[in-house]
Amino acid sequence: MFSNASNFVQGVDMAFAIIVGISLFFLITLTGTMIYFVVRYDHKKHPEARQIKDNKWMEATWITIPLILVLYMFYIGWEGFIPMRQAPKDAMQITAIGKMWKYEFQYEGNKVSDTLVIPINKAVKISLKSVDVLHGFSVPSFRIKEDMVPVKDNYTWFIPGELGDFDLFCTVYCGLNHAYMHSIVRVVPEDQFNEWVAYLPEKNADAENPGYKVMEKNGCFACHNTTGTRLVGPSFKGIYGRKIKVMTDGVARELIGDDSYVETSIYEPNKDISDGYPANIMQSYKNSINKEDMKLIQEYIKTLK
Amino acid sequence: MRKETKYVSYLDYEGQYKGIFGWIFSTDHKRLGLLYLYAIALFFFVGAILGLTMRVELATPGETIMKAQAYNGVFTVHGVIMIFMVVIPGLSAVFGNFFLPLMIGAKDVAFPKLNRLTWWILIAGSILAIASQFLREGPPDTGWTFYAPYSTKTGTSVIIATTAAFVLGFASILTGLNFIVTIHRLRAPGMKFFNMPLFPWALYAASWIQLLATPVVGITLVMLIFERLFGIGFFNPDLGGDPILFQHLFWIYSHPAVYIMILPAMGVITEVIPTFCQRRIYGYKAIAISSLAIAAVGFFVWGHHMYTSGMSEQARWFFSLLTFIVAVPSAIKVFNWIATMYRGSINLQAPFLYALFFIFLFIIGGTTGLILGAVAPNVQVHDTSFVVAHFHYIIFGGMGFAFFSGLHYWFPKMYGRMYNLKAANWGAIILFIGFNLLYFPQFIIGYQGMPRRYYDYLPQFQWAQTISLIGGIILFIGFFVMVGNLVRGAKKGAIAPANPWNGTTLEWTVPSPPPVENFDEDPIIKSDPYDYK
Amino acid sequence: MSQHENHAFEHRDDEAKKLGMWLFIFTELLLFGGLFLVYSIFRSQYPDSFHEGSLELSVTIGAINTIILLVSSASVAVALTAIQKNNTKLSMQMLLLTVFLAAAFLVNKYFEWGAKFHHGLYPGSELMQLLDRGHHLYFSLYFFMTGLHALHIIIGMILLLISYFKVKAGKVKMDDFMHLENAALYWHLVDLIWIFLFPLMYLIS
Amino acid sequence: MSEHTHHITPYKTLGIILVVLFFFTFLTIEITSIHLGALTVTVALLIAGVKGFLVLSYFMHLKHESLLLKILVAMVFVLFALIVLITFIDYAFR
Ligand code: HEA
Ligand code: HEA
Ligand code: HEC
Ligand code: CUA
Ligand SMILES: [Cu+2]
Repeated sequence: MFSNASNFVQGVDMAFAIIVGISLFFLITLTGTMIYFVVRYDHKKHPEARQIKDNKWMEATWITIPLILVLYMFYIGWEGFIPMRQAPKDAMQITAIGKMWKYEFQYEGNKVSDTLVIPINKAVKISLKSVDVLHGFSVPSFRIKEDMVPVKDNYTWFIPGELGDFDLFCTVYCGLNHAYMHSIVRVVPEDQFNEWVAYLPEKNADAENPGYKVMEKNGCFACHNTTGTRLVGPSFKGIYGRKIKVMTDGVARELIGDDSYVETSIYEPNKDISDGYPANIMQSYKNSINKEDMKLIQEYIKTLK
Repeated sequence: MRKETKYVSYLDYEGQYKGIFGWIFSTDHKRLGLLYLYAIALFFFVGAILGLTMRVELATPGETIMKAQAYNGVFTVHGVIMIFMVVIPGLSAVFGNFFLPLMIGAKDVAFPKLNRLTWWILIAGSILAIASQFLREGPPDTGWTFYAPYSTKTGTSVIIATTAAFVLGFASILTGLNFIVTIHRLRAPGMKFFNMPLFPWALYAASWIQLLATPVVGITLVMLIFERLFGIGFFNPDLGGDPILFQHLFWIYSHPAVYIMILPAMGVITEVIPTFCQRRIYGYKAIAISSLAIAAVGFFVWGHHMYTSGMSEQARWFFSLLTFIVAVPSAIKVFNWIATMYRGSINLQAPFLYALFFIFLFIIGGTTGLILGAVAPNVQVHDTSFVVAHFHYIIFGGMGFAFFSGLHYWFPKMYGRMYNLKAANWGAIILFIGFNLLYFPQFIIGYQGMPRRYYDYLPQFQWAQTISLIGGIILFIGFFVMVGNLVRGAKKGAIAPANPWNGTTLEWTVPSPPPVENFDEDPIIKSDPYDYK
Repeated sequence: MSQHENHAFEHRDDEAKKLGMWLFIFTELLLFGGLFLVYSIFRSQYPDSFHEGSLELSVTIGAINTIILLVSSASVAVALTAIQKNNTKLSMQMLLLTVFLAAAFLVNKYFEWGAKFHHGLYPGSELMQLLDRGHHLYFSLYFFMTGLHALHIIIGMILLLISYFKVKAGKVKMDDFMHLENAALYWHLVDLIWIFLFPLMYLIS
Repeated sequence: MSEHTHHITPYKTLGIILVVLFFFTFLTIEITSIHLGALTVTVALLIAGVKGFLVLSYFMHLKHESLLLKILVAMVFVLFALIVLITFIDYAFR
């Protein structure tokens, strides 16, 4: 009856079905009664209203019965939820990092991927982290959803039970491309998974550069890369010494890339807007990148010739 | 100035100021009620247009009429306008102002000048909110919930929008304060609390929420503003703050706030049903006390908006349990309303038709609230269009339809004229059909996982978005039928008698439209308010 | 102004005015309540930083300000009793004393804040950015809460001054003193909040 | 709606309360300077509570106000306490 995409489907769908059932029962009976009364006691047929006294027992009944029903509904709702917070100790560990507007999944051994590939029928525990704002981690087919909160770590876990690709959505509003923060959970047989992990590349070689780390932590690479191609924002490659066309207060001008340009771009991104890019996309990092980190970033970008 | 002894309606009365100034400088609760009505109808129109723009944008995947940034601004401003400028002041400021004094036999509210000031504050706040649309930074793009840390970082005009919400909150507090004092001090001689009609009861409960919950969100928004201005870090994790704490503070207000919206709506329904059934209300005390119970317990369920935020497990079950408890008093009201119809003498006019639609839509909205309140299903549907459907059903289908019901019910009293009854019924039916087409499909795709606040979506959700658009258009047509009929009625309608529906509460004992001073002499109350012989 | 003014209806209802003031005080309590909630959460998370942060504050200045506010609260209560006993002169003197004490409180606060600013410790300063999370939060809360409280002191002073001039003009008198009573209620609220702020900000161990 | 006559608080009462408030102020300073660990907050808040109670009852005349008003004031404090407690259900168990 229930799909087997994950071990939670049954608990959630069961609770959902029972509450919908009770609700429908009330919706139909109450609406039915209402319509019956309206037709039966129409003033043309029933010109004289009967003034009926309150009946204590009647009132007591319709306080008690809903009370029992809601307590029951609470219980099944809770019952279906408990296992979601009881991850087995031996579950496979993956860290999911949300950044404006993509996911990154870290497997053991510093390996990263942007799709979540997992072996079937094995418990997976996913630590949820965010580097900038709130994001969501939601896989509707698995009936799981938890928020990714910066600084505070959250987690979710599940056992996938069906092979295939499943949608992964960001459900917490996180700015411009919230709707495009989408990825795939790919459930594969175990041997295929092992093969896939083995070929998963390790993290970028620049990873040890302190400037890179700062930028990594702040999620810059969601919109910029270091290879010279355009993402959401311009690439970091070769900013220094280049002539750059910008819009300042609606006036086009040209400047040479240098430390102060990089600094304004990060602290006041809407001041000098690079030609061909919309304003208001990059947020100010004034509160999250201090002067020292700024130096490191500048040093690092300088190395990208 | 004319003689006092002669009947002068509040609409014709000429005081110190003439023309328009006689309205905007008036302290008469009835004139203020109408001023609120016009202001709020205008805001509602703006908000509704924004809502329809979203529907058009979502009609096809990818870009249809606007860019993502614009869409994000539109749903934020739509939410802010609808919540803070339409539904929170809506019923209590319009009908509360107009009818609370009339129903309890008073000549005005306790503080008429404060009442006038409140209207001005509302207007000031609304101007700020609308201005946030046009500033250079671009419209705020945080959603009406202003969740940190995004709201502390985005470059858009969040400060203006939050200031607007703060100012509007102030207006809401003052309205609540005024009503509580009015109810305590100005009831007509002999009217005990349990002789009061049930609309004032509902307003009383809602006023307490307005008074006690609003300051919390006020201070939260000020903290947010300071965070942006001075880098104080209460909520921004980069500065040591805690984004979850923001959510707690926000919902400590905003959950009780939903009862600010629905309690007066329930009050209106409780007036309309006995009148059109010509029967005393069934379970008067149960309805009165359930209003207070909803207000009281409603303060402690805020966490049900945060089940997936990483709250402790203990908090999750606690909030879930209380959420279910608070649903029971709502259920009691529904049962009592339907029991009131039993063996009545039912006259199916527009106000009653709207009330029936209200009950139907409210049951759907409320029971889907139960699904959201249960932890396991909530995990599936949280932040999806299921939630969007839930609250449109309960706010628009509930509070909105109750508003229309009240508008049609009291219209003859307010304007002294009648609208076309047939056209009013047709308006209601068109609205009802459009409404269900618009929002019901959203429940289904919500359960399938369509997230909310999504500018774009996967093709498998397309069918529902198309039906919704059609529903939206039908709804829009319905509105023009309804509003057109009312406007025509106010201008050219037949003169209405003092008591067209044969109601029993005090407002029907005075002429339509009511005289400036409401009552020539203080009414003396001896019996219960729904005393049909 | 009001259209009703010439009607008998606008009779005086002191109880209504008082109830209105109390309700307003409720909203103020919850306004600060929100801040106390934030405070209690952060204090429970960073007890050590809060302790160290509080050592930066001078208990002496805090204690003096507490005494000032207590005395001013008593003096405004005396002003009310005096007007009820038709002792207008005493009432006016006491009101002036209260306003003076309020000003003294602000002067004290000015020096306290001034010293912090001088050391580069103020919201948004470089120094603040360098503090660890607990300290940062402690000082943010300190400035925010005492700042909001100071704002209330100023509002209270204005209300008291208005009362003073009303007493002087004979508009507030023995059988009609609601304005003074409400201003006094507001002033006590300011005192009440400080009673909780003082131990929570200055005395953390 | 009969207007009950205002109770006039004697000067002497005000004086006594002021002295008691002084006393409690010094008491908090003294108590919090000795180390009681977690108890300190509790004690400091208790003393502040007593002081607040005195201000409310005497300076703000609550003692002589209607029962209704007393209940309302109590309700506000209880509401606030509950909000804090319930928020801590989240924070204490994380
Ligand atoms: C007028 C406004 C209003 C009202 C009255 C309600 C009423 C209720 N709401 Fe709703 N809600 C909103 C407005 C409102 N809500 C809004 C705006 C949001 C979204 C905010 C955002 O994120 O933007 C929201 C979101 C929301 C959520 C969070 C969803 C999420 O983001 O994950 C939840 C979860 O519990 C919830 C639950 C409830 C419940 C249980 C009720 C109950 O009070 C309903 C009680 C009514 C009934 C139960 C129906 C009548 C009863 C019967 C017919 C009898 C049968 C019933 C029984 C047997 C009990 N609501
Ligand atoms: C009162 C509350 C209210 C009302 C009435 C509406 C009405 C509508 N809303 Fe509402 N909506 C919200 C409150 C409301 N909304 C809130 C709080 C949000 C959340 C925002 C957020 O996520 O932050 C939201 C979000 C929201 C979304 C989700 C955005 C997303 O998550 O991506 C959508 C999507 O289509 C939508 C559409 C609509 C539409 C088409 C209407 C239509 O029903 C409008 C149709 C109405 C008309 C056509 C009426 C025309 C009016 C007149 C003619 C004047 C009337 C005159 C008198 C009364 C006298 N709204
Ligand atoms: C949300 C997407 C986004 C993120 C995240 C982001 N940026 Fe940007 N960035 C942009 C866009 C778009 C532009 C071009 C428009 C502009 O100048 O504002 C830009 C421009 C820049 C420029 C100017 C580049 C040039 O060639 O003109 C620099 C430097 C820069 N960003 C640095 C950073 C750093 C450092 C971070 C991380 C701390 C970061 N950005 C994070 C979107 C982003
Ligand atoms: Cu990430 Cu929404
Ligand atoms: Cu809620």
